[in-house]
Amino acid sequence: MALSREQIAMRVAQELEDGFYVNLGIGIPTLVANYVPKGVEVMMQSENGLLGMGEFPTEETIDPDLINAGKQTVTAATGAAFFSSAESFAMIRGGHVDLTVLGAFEVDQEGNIASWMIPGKLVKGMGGAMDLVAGAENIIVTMTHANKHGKSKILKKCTLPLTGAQCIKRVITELALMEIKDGAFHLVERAPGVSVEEIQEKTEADLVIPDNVPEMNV
Amino acid sequence: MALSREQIAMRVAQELEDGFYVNLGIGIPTLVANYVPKGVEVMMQSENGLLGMGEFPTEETIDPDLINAGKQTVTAATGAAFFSSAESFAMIRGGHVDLTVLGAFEVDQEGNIASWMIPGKLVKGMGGAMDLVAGAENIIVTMTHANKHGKSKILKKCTLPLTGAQCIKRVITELALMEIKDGAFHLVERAPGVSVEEIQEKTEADLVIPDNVPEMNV
Amino acid sequence: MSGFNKVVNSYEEALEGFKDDMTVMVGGFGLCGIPEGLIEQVHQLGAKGLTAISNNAGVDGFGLGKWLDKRQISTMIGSYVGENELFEKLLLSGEMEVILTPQGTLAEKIRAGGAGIPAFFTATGFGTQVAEGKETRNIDGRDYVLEPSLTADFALVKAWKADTMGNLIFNKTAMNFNPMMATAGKITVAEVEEIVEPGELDPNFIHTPGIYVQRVIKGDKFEKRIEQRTVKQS
Amino acid sequence: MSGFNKVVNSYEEALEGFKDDMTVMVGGFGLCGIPEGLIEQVHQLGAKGLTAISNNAGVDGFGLGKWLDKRQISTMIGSYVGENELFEKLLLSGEMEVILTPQGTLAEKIRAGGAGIPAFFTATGFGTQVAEGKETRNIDGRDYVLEPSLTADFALVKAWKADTMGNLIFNKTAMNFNPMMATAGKITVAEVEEIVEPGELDPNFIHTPGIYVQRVIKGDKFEKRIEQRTVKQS
Repeated sequence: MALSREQIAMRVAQELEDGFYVNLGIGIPTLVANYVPKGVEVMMQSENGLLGMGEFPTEETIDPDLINAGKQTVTAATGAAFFSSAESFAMIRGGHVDLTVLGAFEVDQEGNIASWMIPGKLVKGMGGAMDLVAGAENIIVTMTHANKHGKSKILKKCTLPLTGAQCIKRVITELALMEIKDGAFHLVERAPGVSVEEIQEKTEADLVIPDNVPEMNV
Repeated sequence: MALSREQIAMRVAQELEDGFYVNLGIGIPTLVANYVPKGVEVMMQSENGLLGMGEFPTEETIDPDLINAGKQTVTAATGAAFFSSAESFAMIRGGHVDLTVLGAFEVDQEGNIASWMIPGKLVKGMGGAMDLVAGAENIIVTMTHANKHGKSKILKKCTLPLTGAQCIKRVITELALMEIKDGAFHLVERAPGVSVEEIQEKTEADLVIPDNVPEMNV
Repeated sequence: MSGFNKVVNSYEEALEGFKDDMTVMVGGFGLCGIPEGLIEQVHQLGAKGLTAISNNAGVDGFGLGKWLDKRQISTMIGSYVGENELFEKLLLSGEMEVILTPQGTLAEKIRAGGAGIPAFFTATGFGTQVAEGKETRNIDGRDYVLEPSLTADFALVKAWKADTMGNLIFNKTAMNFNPMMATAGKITVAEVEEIVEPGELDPNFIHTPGIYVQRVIKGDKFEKRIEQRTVKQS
Repeated sequence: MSGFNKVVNSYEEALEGFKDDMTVMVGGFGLCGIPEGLIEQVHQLGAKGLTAISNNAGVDGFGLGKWLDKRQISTMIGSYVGENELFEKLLLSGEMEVILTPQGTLAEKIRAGGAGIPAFFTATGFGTQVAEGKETRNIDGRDYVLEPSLTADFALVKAWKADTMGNLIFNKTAMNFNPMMATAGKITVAEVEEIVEPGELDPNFIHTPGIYVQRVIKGDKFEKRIEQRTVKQS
C-alpha cells in the first residue's frame, strides 16, 4: 500500500545519523523531525538563522522573535545558535549541512528539480530552495509519485522552471525510494505491498529495476 | 623649517572631523591620535578587528588578547566593538572608514603608491595596506619628501612595486601638503618657513604651484 | 553634541532625505524583525517608484504590504512572495517588476554590497531562470553564476538594542537580513526596542558595529505580528 | 556518547589524520589568538611539505616560527612577514614559496571558501603584483581583480570558550582570522581556554556555530606572548 505522509517521513528519518546537522523543508520534510531514531541526535538548521531548532513553544513561551523558515513559532534547542541570513546560507552553500530534505513538483532523471513555480498559476518565490539544492551534497526529495490526475512527476525531463540542475540523487515517494545516476532513476526500495509494476507504470522517466527490490521497513 | 614628525601628525589631525571613523597606519600616522582637535571625537579602527581603539593599557590592565594592527597592547574605548578580520576588511573595502592615514616609500602623480616592498632588500608583506588604499575614499599619505640622500620620493612614476594604483589624492610631507589631480601634484600648503623653491627642488614629479601658497598652521 | 550620537527623536528625522525613486532595503524575514515604524513612515510619506529590497513583502495590509497598497514599489527584489495575495497579483499582472532572487544569493549580494565586493560566483541558480542573462563559469568542475552585489540609498533595519553610537544587537531569529542590510545602505536607519549608553553593550558581542549605522530611533511600538502561531499540544 | 560531543582529550587525537603535504589554516594575528598547543603538536609530528595559510608566520622560534625551524612549510600564504628573520630569509632565498596576499583579501578568500563562494572580485591589489596572472575587470567604472577562495584540509583555530558541541566564542582581538578559518577547514580543530556544557553560551552571541567545528580541545597552557608591550606612562 502506498505510504502515508507520516510513513514517508519515517523512511527518511532512517537516513539520519547521530551528529547530523539537518535542514528540513516545509511539508512532509518537517514531519521527519518526529521520527528521529532512538540513540540518534540531530540538530535542525533553519535557514532564517537558527541552528538547533527545538519543539513548538507553549502559549507561555511563544516569542515572535523566534520563528523557523516556515514562519512558525519555535523554540531553540540546548546548544543552539542564532545568526544572520548571510551566515545561514554560508553554512548551506558551503556544504556544512549533512542532510537536506525538501519537497518538489517534479524531478527528472538528470537530477533536475522543479519546486518553486508553476507559470501563470503559482508564484511563491524560491525562498531558500535554490541555495539548499545547490549547496547540499546529501539531498533527499520527498514528493508524490504522480499528481492527482495520475500524471507522473518522476520525469525524463522537468517541464516546470527548475530550482536546480543536476543536483538530486535520491527521491522518496509514497511508492518507492529511488536513486538517480547515469541519467536514469534506479529503483532501490518499494513501499510495502506496492508492486514493481505499479511503480513502473507511474514513472515516466527511465527506471532501472534490479532483480530484487526489497520492501521498505516502515 | 621642515616639519617634525609630530608637526606632520598635527597637520593631519586638522583634517579630522567630529564623528569620523579613522584608520591610522604605523609610524607618523599613529601619532595623529595625540593631536585630535578639541571638540572633535573620532573612533580609531584597527584592522585586526577593533573599532574604538583606546589608549595604551597600564601594567595592571595589559591584555595579550587586546592588541592593535601594529601588535601593540592597547585598550578599547567606550563604545568599542570587536570583530573578525573579514568583518574588519568589509568595513575598509566597503568604504565605511571616513579617513585613512598611512605612510609610503613613494607616491607618484598618477596617484600610485608604493609602500610595502623594496625588491631584494626589504620584504615585510603588504599586511592591510593594499586593502586600505583600495577601500578608502579619503586617504592622506604621510611621508618624507626625499630620502636621506636627497632623492625625491614625490615622483612622476613610482619605481617600487605598487601598493595601489591611482588611489592617492593627498600627501603631507615635512615640507608641503599636496593634492594629486589631473596627473600632477598641486602644492596646497608649505611648511612654515619653507620656500616654494625648496619644495620644487625636492620634487621630481610635475608640481603645479599656485600664485599663493599659504603656510601651514601647525 | 558628539558626532557619534546617532539618536534621532522622530520618524520624520529618521527618514530625512527619503525620496521618490530611491532604492531601499528593509530588514526582516516574513514579519519577524521588520522595522515597523519606519515602514509606516515611508507609507505616510507616500514616496513612489521605490526599488525595495527585502526577503518578503509583508502580508496583505501589514509590513511592506502597506507599500503595495499604495503602489509605492516599482521594483521588488526578494526571494519569497508567500501568502501575500496583492504581491502575487501585482507580479502576475506585471504592474510591479519583481526580481525573484534565491534567499542565500540575496543575503550574499547585500553582504557583498556592504563589503565592497562588486560581484561573486555562486552555484545557486545555475541552470535555472535565475541564471538567465548572467555570466556563468565552470570552476574546478562545478558550474557557477556571477552575481552582482546590491546597495541601497536607505537601509531600514530593526534591532533589539542599540547604544547611542549605533552599535546594534539583534534578538534571536529577528536578526535575519538586518545585519547585512545595515552595512549596505548609504544611510542606515536602525529602529530599536531599547537605546542604551555607550559601554553598556559588551564590545565582544556587538552584532553590527556603529560604523555602519547613521541614525537610531527608538520604536514607539512593535506589534510583532505572528504569521504561523504554532504551539505544543500539552 | 552523543554525536555532537566534539571534545577530544589529547593533542594526538586533535590532529588525527594530519599528514605531510596537507593544506592547513592557522588562526591568529601576530601571536595574538594563535592555537599554541596545536602548532606545537604539528611541530612534534614533524609533518612536512605543508601549505600553511596564516596571516603571519609567528616570530623566530615561536608560533609558526617553529614550523619554519623544521622547514615544515613548503608554501606559505599570508599577508605579513614582519619581524621574522627566518621567514624573510626563506622567502628571499626561494627555499619556501611565499604567496603574499593582502590581509583583507586573505580574510575574504577564507570566508568565501567556507561559504561556498569559489571566487569574488575586489579592487584590492589591482594594478599591483598581486593582480599578476589574475583576471581583472572594470565594473561600473572601477577596476577589480578576481580572487579565488581558499579552503584547507585542517583549520587550527584558537577560541576563548567552547561548549562540547563546538559552539565557539572568541575574546577581543584574539578573534581575528579564527572565525573564518573555522568555516573553511575540512576538519576544524578548536583549541580553547575553557569548555562548558551546551546551553551555557548564550545562543544569541555565538561567534562560530558548532556546525563548523569537528574537534575541540582544552589547551593545557597558553603562553600568550606579547610582541609589542606598550603601556601608558603614568
